[in-house]
Amino acid sequence: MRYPFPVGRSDFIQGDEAIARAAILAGCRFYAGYPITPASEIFEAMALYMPLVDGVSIQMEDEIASIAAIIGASWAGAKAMTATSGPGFSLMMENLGYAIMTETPLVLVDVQRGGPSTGQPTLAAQGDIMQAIWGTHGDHSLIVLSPATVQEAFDFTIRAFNLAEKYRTPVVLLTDAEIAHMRERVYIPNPEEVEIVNRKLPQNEEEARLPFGDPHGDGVPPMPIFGKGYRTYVTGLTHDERGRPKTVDAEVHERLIRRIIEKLERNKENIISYETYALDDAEIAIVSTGIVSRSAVRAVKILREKGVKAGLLKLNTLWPFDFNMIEELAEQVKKIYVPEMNLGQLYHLVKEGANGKAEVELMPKIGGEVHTPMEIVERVVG
Amino acid sequence: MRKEILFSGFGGQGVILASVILGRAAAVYENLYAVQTQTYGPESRGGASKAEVVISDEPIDYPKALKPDCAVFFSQEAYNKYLRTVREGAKVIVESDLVPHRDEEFEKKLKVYALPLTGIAEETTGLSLTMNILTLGVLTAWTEVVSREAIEKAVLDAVPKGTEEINLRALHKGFELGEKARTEGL
Amino acid sequence: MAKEIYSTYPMVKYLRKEALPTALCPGCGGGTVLNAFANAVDQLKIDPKDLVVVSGIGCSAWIASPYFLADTLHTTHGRAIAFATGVKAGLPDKKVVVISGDGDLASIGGNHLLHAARRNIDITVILVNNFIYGMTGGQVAPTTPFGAKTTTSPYRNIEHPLNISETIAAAGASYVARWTTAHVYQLIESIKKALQVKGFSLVEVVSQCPIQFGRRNQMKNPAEMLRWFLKNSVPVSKAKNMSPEELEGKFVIGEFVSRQRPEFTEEINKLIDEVQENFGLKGE
Amino acid sequence: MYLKSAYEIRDKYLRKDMLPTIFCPGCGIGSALQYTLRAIDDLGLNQDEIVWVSGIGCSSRVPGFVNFDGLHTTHGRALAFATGIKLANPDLKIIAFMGDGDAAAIGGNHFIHAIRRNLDVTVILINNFTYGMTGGQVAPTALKGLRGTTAPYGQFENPFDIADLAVSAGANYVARWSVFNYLQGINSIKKALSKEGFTLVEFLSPCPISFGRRNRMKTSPELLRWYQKITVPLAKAKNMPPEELEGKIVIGEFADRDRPGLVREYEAYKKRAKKMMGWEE
Repeated sequence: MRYPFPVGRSDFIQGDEAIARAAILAGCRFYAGYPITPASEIFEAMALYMPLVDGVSIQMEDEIASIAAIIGASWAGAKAMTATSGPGFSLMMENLGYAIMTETPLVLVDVQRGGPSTGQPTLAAQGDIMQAIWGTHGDHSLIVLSPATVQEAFDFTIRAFNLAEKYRTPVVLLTDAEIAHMRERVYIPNPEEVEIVNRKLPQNEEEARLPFGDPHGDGVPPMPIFGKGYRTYVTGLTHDERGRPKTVDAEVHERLIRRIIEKLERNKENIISYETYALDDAEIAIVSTGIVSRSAVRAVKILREKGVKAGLLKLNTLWPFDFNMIEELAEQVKKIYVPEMNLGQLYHLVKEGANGKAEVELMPKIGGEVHTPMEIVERVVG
Repeated sequence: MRKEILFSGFGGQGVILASVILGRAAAVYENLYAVQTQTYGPESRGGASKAEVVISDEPIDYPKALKPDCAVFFSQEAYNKYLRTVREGAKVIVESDLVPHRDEEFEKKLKVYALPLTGIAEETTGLSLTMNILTLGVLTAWTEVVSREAIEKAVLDAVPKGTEEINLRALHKGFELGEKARTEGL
Repeated sequence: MAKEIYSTYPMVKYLRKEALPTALCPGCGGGTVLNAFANAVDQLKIDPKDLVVVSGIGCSAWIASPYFLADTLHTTHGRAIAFATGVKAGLPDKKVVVISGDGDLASIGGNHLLHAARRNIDITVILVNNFIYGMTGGQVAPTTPFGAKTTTSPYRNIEHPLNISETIAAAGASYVARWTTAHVYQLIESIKKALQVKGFSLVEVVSQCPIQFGRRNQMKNPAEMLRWFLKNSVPVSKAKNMSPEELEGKFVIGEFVSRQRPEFTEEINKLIDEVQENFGLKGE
Repeated sequence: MYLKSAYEIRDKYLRKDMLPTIFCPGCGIGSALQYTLRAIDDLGLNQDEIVWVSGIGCSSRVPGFVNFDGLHTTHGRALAFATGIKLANPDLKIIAFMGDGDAAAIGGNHFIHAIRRNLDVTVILINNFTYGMTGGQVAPTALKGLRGTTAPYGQFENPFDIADLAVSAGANYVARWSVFNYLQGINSIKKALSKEGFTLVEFLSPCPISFGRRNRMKTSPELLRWYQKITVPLAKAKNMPPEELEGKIVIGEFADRDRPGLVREYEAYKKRAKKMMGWEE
């Protein structure tokens, strides 16, 4: 297999470009998109690479059609991705729900910019956290990843595909305008170094007959993709294990929705990822995600120099969310600070997790600039 | 080792490209960590333009410049806006023809190398556009933030096919000027 | 220099001076469209207070907004016509004009364009077709000519462009015309007609984007693009006798339809009257 | 033409465990479905290589009843999903079964853009002038004066002519019949399924419950008689002035052409990309 970019060495590229290359290495062979700042560079890279690796890159008439097309492609057997920013992300909510309901593996990249509405197209924000987790209607669960560096944008994209395939679920990669356009050293691995997970396919007729069942007891049914003679019927209506619509049966609805939520919930430990810095003996904790974490690390270093026992918890996944871990942290420290580029979203999750065991304080910042380390430091030392 | 380099000027001078080449030299050819970020003015052409490169031998946390160790000013507007953000003792390169009004008081705290870079580029290659590459040469030889081999390779990666020779000429002229500054202890 | 131009340009009275200069790139066709629109308004002696200008997202959405000194509603991507429908229904006496681009009105907003034409609601749409997404950096549009290069069709476009004027004429509009920025006088006349016609009117303006489109398609300067328009323009009357192959890559210019059809706001008000009459609510 | 018995078609192609269908007595969807299945049967197409796609509405429930791969999607979006399936696996044949509200109102944009791209798909469009499933609201196809729950005093908007729109947007094959024209219907579907690119067969289809009842046509036969009254064959319509055609619906074959389909264009595109990058001669 020939790749349209150098592999097995480091490169100096933008976050958007890193996501495109990672997708190709993860096995993505279908991309549908619509132009939007600051996510267009992902699409442009895909447009350049896809035909060369015998994949498809197509520009749809809007974001609604883009996510629809990748769901179709996923059922036709392809690993598929789309990327957008706030306004397009809002348009995708309808079919994101469809992908959750039909348990369709796909990767959706949302490069966050200032909102609501058209807002600040070129500037970074973290205002889509709640939408990524709760944006589509109805009870549901999905996976949300949040990188802080270009290398993480690359690594998490590969992980996003693997998690999508493993758990038959849409995965949202929540990045932002800052990471999108920042150039950074990234190691692009050789294809053989990349761990690839492929979706479970039915092993026999019985499994194929139950595309929404739980034959392996792990909550994740094998996926009988189209064209293999399984004659699978897929619907966004509430459906039984065979996929037959059962729209007024409370028991079927509850069984289906609970399984979709629980297949992620019970695999939480394998999905949730975080990093800590100087947290072991910390009395002050900072909890952050994405680009802000980089300011937070620096702030912790400065605080430690000043004799303040500060530590950082950097969340790489935003959903599923480990509320227990936050509670344990709250028992250890006196106070938790949550710096984020919005007026309080992650803060609410952290506060719920802390469960009153420690004070939780929001450090909001909006307008497009990342918090500087000193802004965080000054807030902590007063 | 954390080094912060600021490039600034107006759109069309190749400010961003220069910063990308420097970052690339560090990240790809020196195996260092490097981050490049940029901000544009509101207009896509001719507006103010600023780029930052952070280079380090360990993973880089905060990706923006806190107090630049080195700065390049290609316009009066950029000079006025960003000069006072650099740290004391910073090495500063100024395009002297484009920055006629200087803050002599503040410059006393810095090491300033002011040159008519555009004119020198024009003289060297016949193309004033090569000014950004020439400046990279000055910067590399003066500060030794990356090696000359690394910056040379990164320049060759970045410039359009067919312009390699002319750009290398600009770069080498820059090395010469930077070398002079270094040996003179500027 | 800009100040001098403002002081001598007669149409400046229709512009928000504090917002100038416009954010459009040098050589953009958007200025021509703004100028044509201002001239049409001027010649018809329309009081700008009687105008509401609505736009979506993209470079062309910035042609009138915020520069044109009337009520201006700058909306979400693709939805300008849906917003305009509400404005017109609420203010049937005002002239409601949508000025936006091809990607905005015919790609993401294609459905609203179709349905407004079907309803034949009395709004005027000036659709600036530059074959490209200019603002986001030159991606392929549903209007991009077959074979043209863009950032998302780097190996040349394989899709066929949507003939917007022809499609909207079929959908039921009262007035449809297409010109290029090289046909300024005809363009002004068509905008005037469109503003006067009762019902949905569309004026499609083929316009140059030298930066995002021209540069990638061997036409770096705006004049080259205007020459390309002139060389390939074919009047509607002549195009009728040409085969699809002969029309490949041509710009058919002129009026496609100009007709009287029942108009939405009139029909809805008629219906309201009838219903009130029926229920004995009239005059209460 | 010899017609197989309806039972034979039913047993071969329908999912028995899903029957009976949800369709009301007198609904025309069953007829259009039968014509489609007969066309598939006549052409001898492989049941395992066809995917049925649909959106939301009565007609969109069809993929649930037929024993094929099927994707029942969101309202209006079926053709966007179909784009992904077809391009990701070009060996699959796609049939999109859609209603008028689904295809022409909320999905109108996907519809014209799929046509413009010449996506390889056959659309069977059930036009019953109404939203049957949600209780009889007016659709953008409703002729002036027709009633619906959201136009209790009669539709005041102008209607869409879907077939006409598809022709101007560039479809390879476009035909319209009423479900009463069964032979023409089957033949048109066969033609549509045999061509590359975008093909459309529109059926005027009775909805006595949600539509007929509100328009003084309580039964299906009444609706069929009305269709006969308002439909005009294309050959005849050509010589009629617009005034006479007011309130009429033209039936027949409106387009039959052979522009290359999206799949073929994309295959050529991939080759060109590799050539431009020097990967292939």
